[in-house]
Amino acid sequence: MSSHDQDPPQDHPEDHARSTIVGNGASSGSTRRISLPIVDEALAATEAASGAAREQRKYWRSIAEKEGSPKLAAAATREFPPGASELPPSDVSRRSFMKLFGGGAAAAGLAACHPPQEQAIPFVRRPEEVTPGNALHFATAYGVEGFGMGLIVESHEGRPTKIEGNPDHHDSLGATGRYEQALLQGLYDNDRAKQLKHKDQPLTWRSFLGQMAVLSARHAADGGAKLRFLTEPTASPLQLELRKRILEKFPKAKFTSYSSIAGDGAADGLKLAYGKYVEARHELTRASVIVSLDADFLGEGPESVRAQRQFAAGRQTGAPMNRLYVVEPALTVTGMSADHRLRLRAGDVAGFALALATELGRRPGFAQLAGIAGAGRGVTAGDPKWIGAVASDLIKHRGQSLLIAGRRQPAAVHAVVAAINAALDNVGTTVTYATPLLADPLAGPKALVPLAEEIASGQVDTLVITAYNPVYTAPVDLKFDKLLARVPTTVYSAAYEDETAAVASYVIPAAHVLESWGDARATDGTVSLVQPLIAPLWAGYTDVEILSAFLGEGDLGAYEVLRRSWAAKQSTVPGATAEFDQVWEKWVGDGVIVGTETAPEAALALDGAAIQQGLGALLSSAPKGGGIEIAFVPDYKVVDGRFANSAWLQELPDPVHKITWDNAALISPAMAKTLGVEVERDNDKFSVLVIEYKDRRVHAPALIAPGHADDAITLALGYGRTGAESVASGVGFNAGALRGSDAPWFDRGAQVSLATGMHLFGLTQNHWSMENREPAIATSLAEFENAHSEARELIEERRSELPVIHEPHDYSKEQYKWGMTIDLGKCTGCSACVVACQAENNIPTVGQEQVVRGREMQWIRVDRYYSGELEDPEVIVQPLMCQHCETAPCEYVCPVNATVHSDEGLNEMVYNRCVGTRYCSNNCPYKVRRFNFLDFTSETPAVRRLGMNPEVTVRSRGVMEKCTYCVQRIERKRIDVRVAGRLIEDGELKTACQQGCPAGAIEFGNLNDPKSRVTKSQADERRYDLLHELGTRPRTAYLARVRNLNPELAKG
Amino acid sequence: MASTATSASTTNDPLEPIPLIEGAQTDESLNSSLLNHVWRLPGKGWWTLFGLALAGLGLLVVGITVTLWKGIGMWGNNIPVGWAFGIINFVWWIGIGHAGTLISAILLLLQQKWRTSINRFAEAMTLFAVICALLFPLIHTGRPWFAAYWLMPYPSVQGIWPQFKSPLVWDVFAVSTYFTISLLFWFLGLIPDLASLRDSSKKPMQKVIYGLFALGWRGSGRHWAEYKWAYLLLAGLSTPLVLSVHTIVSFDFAVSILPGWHTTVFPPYFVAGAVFSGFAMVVTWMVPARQFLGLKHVVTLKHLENMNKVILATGLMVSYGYAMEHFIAWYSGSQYEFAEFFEVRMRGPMAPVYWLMMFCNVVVPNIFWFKKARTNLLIMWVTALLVNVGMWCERFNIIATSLHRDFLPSKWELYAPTWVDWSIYLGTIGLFSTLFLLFLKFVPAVAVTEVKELRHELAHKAHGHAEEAHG
Amino acid sequence: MSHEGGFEPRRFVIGQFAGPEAMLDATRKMRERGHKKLDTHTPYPVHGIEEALGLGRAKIPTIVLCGAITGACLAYALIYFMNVVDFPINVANRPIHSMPANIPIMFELSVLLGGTSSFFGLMALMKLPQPYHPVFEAESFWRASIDGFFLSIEVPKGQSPEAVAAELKSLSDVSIEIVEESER
Amino acid sequence: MFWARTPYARASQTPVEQPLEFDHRHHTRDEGIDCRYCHNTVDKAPFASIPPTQLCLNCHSQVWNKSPLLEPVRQSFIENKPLVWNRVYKVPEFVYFNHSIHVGKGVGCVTCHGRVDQMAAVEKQTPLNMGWCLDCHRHPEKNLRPVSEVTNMTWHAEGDADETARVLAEKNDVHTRTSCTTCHR
Repeated sequence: MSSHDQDPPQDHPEDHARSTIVGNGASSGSTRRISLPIVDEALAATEAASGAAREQRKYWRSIAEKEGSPKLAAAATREFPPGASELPPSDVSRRSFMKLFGGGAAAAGLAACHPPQEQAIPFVRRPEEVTPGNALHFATAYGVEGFGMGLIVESHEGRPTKIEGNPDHHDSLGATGRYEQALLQGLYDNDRAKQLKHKDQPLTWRSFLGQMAVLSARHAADGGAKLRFLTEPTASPLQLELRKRILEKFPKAKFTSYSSIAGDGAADGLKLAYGKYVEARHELTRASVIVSLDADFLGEGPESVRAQRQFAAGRQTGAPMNRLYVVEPALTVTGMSADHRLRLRAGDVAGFALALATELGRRPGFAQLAGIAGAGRGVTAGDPKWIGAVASDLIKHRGQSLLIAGRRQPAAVHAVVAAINAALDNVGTTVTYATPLLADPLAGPKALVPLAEEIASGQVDTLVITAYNPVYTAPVDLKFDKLLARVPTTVYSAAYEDETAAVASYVIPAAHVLESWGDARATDGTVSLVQPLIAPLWAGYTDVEILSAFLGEGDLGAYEVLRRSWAAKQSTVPGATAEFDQVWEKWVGDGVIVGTETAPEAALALDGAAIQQGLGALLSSAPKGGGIEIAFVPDYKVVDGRFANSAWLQELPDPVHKITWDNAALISPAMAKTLGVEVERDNDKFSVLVIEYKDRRVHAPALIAPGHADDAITLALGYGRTGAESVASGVGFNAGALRGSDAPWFDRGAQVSLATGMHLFGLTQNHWSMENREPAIATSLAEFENAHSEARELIEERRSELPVIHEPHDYSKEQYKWGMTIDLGKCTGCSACVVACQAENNIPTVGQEQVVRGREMQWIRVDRYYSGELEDPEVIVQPLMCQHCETAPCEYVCPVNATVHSDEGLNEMVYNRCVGTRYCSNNCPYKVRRFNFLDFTSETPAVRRLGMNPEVTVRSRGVMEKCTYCVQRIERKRIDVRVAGRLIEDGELKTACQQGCPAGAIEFGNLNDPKSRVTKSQADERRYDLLHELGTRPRTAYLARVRNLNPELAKG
Repeated sequence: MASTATSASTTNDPLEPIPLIEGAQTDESLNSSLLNHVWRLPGKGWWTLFGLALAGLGLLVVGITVTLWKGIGMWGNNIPVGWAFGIINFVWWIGIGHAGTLISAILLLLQQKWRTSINRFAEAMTLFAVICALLFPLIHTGRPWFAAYWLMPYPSVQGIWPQFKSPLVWDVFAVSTYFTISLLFWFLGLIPDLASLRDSSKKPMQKVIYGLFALGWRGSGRHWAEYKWAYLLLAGLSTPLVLSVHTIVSFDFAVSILPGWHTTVFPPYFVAGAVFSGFAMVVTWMVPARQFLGLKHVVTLKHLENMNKVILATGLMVSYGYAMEHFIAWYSGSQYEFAEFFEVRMRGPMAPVYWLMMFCNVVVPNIFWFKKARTNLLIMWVTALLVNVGMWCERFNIIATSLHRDFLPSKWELYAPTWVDWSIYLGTIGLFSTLFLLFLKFVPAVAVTEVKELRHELAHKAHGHAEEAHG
Repeated sequence: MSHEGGFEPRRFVIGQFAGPEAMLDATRKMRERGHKKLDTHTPYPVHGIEEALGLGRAKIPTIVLCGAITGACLAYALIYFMNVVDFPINVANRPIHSMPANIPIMFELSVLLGGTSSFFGLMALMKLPQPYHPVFEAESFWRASIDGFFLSIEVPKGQSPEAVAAELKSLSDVSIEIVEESER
Repeated sequence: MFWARTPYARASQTPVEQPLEFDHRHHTRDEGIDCRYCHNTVDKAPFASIPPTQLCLNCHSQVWNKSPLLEPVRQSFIENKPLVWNRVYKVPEFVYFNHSIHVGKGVGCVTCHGRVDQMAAVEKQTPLNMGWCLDCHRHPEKNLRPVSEVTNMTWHAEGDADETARVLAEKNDVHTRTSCTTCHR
């Protein structure tokens, strides 16, 4: 026994976390990035790890030993990727690396009572900015739909470990969405395309450039008549510049922007309204009445993060609150935040828009709308009372109201909405229009049609694809895989060996954004420079490098190309007068180039007449007829499939329906009844549907979605992948198989029938109702303002002092008393916090089977409750993590002191002391503790380990874990300020969830500081404690959600 | 020279309607008949049973290996249901164990003559049940290799100690004490019998082995004088011990704040339940055993009937416990308590277990109001079996059902045991049977010495009566 | 029977009786006749043996009592030292020193020490385990654990066993054996 | 529990062979080089850092630049291959020790590392087990010194040791921290 006293090495939880790192600071060329040969080893290790793992006694041997195994070392040397240093694969532990001077330790061999001799490996040349153990932060940018969101990336010894938003960035304001948080997984992904190939033969970059040179020479002959480029929609100045230069060189060549989730309705609609293409920009801060027509502006899109912050700003009682009306078929993040929600099929939204226009048209001063509405030829939908109420509310807030139409909606709707916004004098205040920043205003599925036709008619010899995976995302009727086969040369920039890579002739491993140089624009035009945090793990190349290959500059490298182009553009940037090198350093450092934003168009005249005549045509072409409607949505987690290989996102419960590792056919309860959908296993298991539409059919498991429009099915894109992505493949079904280019977003006439068999979902929450327990309090403003209302009394009751047996511990003498507040009024349930927490705290993913068993590990659970009738429920979301109770029920039942209280009142969880009785979890009334039922960590590929947070222990099998209020951040900050000899100031210490939260719904800080934000927010009149009656005295408090109901529509 | 004491047929004793010892027995006849099953080579029956038991034991080994190898995740447990089969079986076995101590100790203190023929049997059962129970707290933890000693208060270099406010630490002390004391008690009672085994064994090898265990016992009067005291005191200590052990086990639940756990009635009601299931287990084993081991003349219907009476009594106590739980759940006015008992248990996904429990523990035992049932081997055996099932369901209800739906509906999950859960459960039954069969093979299943003593007393009494009769 | 060395074999006179009553009777008488080192050997405790052998009060109860008290105190001391003196930790805002939480363990430890002391105390008093004892030399002694009732008298030095045997014989009709401790 | 307390089990008090004959005695005592010249992140980072090869050559490109003893160093620099040292001090993976705060609050190098200036080959001087850490975390005063003296191997409090300790604790604003998360996260 005695030998165990000192925790024999093989039993350290962390052993599973070990990843190999050796710094030898060979700074590569002109850049600041540090290429760590160790990284290559990690990669090498990963290759072999799978093999080596088998022979390991996984349940107690460590990955470090795994990587130390000679077999592996051999493998490593063999598998060495190009450009790796000659450093012999020495195996090093992540943490000890830190411990010793940017060196590392190799746990040699087996558990002896005598500790093994370990190595310490220092740098040869340590880059001056690197202080081993202290993180560095670099600015960069990334975006899904052509715009870039400013990011700040935390890096430990050259390895990006955490992503935050850039506070100076227009679209981020310091927060991030789900995808940005998950970028790390995309970077350290062992499935990434690693080898440049031509027809499956490995190829060097140099010879690729050679062949491209030959190719472009041939194309130059006929001005590139048969040269085509298929790119992502982009606003990147550099990309646009390259485009311009390529078109100068190949005048007849064509560029097509394409993203399967881009909607063309807005562009066309606004063109109709204003006679030219413009981009709408929304300012929610100024909007006191917002009407969303099938627009999920809080849940998705480049503006969503900022939109949430601005929307949340208007949800504070005691100040004028904004009011949100949402018209949509299926519940969305926006829909959940609505004060009033009207469920309509996507196809009926047009009818609603016209009905609203008509209604407004009847009111004095809105005659111009009457005309437009008239063109609607009586197409109408929606409850007149509702519409009437909305109309009057809009008029009441003329000039500070806002209508937003969704990406899915056709031009007609956007045109009408533009007209209404104009009529309401919203243009210039809540909505502005600017000349498009995107290269092509039209980039939706329809944009692919002309290209397809050209290919079909053999007019394309070379197709360069930098767009994401068109073979998978393209509308099925185009049969894009067959088409590509017809093109003699296809060059594909592949993040993964996906469906498109399978048919492309040249497959070029794409550099990850964190490995790339480039630039991007925010939605207001502000430019951010994209800088790499790490040398490409596997030789990866950026779009810039591929495009410049056609300008004969492929060997220049993205860095050089970018720098040159900005050196040239320096003069265009106001205020950037200094020496270019300084300016450049500043731009790169800040992450934004101030002064590059573009002004909205002044003096735009709405052309009502044009709309009137355009409308008729548009509506006649709009989908009609009966039958069931199928509508497609970009998935909240994998978007169009590009994030499908991120286990974090796959396992993230869908913000609305709490699905993990799946997509579903969402249908209304009524429709489920008529179809005879069966539900088993306590709401986990649903019947499978056969959906037939035109000549296409898919099997899709049904999921009953309260608040869904009847006779309509909503299908999320991005699943049912067949590429060589180990995480993504086999998850869900491919809704795209129903999607045609004629109606890419929704259409009627689908046939739905029950298939045999049931489908088991990995739902993290299968109870919809609060069972009259009201853990999440929602009330109306009217109710709230009446001090004697039921809701108000409930809140009072839940914040009252409770009788105590013995005096509560006195924390007032401590320097800090940590506490948190979560504002349910602001929280939209977008779930960015969950991923942020997962990234910060090295939380493992467990896979669908384990989620079904109820063993998901995310520390934050965003609970979603329905109330009212199922057909049209009110929704409330409630993020729930450890409440850090002062009289924590979990603590007194732990037999080994593994969870106890800190002097500052944190509920501490000591992993290395935990023996895993799970008693604490049983006794936790909030059920926020998570248990490592199996070994969820040691199988993590070594390359993935590079991205783990060195400040947080990786938990081993059989250990309990839970939210710690990011204690690692507290302790590091404490040390820093104490060395500096001061106190932690309010706001300089943020938890991961707080920092990531777009809405700013989470406050964290020192309750002993009367001026701190958290103290103030806990004094808010909406504040209450969860399960307060149990006397747990939680440190986390909630602010009740107050709905700003329209009196005309308020029920009862 | 055999003892010439008069035959001890006690049928004419008005106080003993059914004899405690049947037929005319002498010390020697008792000796030979009661030790006979030790000397006799095991028959087909024993071997088949033993084979089955070993198979069960195999399951246990497999189950435990898998658990240690892959982790506790191989069980059905999840969050919220952190405890399930592991603790259910732990409580179930401990409960079963209690009857043994009760019979041997409490009945001894109460000077119940009918105890003598079954106490050895019952004590053995206690011992083996506790062994089975002891397995679970250890293997159900996430890191048994630490749990094995971190719960012990020893001066580690980490300078940290167990947390003595946790009922789990109390458990460690309670259960280990219980095991130690039961073992000593059992062995102390065995010593004289081991001596007689030593002395009546034919083969030298057996002589040596039994001789070693007999510790050189020579029935010395001076020894008997102290021995009787020691035995009585151990009994005296075991009695509160057995009560405390299940009380403490019940604290595991009562001390928590979970609806369905946080209940003050638990200690007495757990003890009653323990005796209830324990006696049922004794009957389950005794009925076949007396058949096969030829113990009919010492384990008579009277013994069985008495046990059935205890089952009836404790059954009623348990029913009262249920009643109180439900009453308080309603009376407390706590919506969580109310929901737990009247919605989750009665109508939730696990309701069948609840109703099975109610049937087995509340309805079934009442059959023992009828003497016919109390004295009919088949009926009592089936009843006993049902009670065992029912008590297992009770633990399932308390533990798994309470956990799977507690305060916040958002984290309500189903629970379903896996094959590992089952194999470990059946495995412990295998372990229990193995030990039991070995016990039946190598150790006198009945306390020979005490039966002789009893015979002597009865004979005396009979003698006395006879004299009176002759005037 | 010559014995080299200092080994002085103990000699016993062992009488086997038909039943416990006779044995008790003889024992009483022999003691009255001044025989000191008497002992009886019976398959089960015979009522009245203490009185017959003139034994005092049993010592076990005292031992057990001490054991039990030690247990309780030890438990309390342990817990107090570990959770209050050596490493006091704020556990769920409960008082560092809370008596009620100690009671279960105090009880268990007192039972444990009480129980063990009764067993091992007994062993000590009986001087067991002791595989060999001269009385085992007796031909029929094996019956002692089955159905034989014996009285053994250790013959003091200088006295002749035969005399003692005769004396015993004179009391009641018994089969008598004289055994001598064998040198081993 | 007794075994774990033996020096052997803790691998302490046994000089650790190094690939390169680096003698702390020579560098610190004879040359009088301050610890922080080589271990130069000790006061601003969790890790004191083993000097990069480059740093050795700051001097050894001038002095002893032909010495065969230093061949490995030059090799390392030329081939860009790190020198591989044998570790002497290591706390378990789940312990987050931070040099900067300890140095910053006036805990001397010698307190944990012993008289390195007297060691030919460095050896582990202290048990580095939790009990040992706790001793100091409960009563830090007795191990304090003026921050200016942290690298001083021979510093001793003048006059009343307890008084100096108290004053230093006051001056350096030293807290006793025994909350688990101080070291375990």
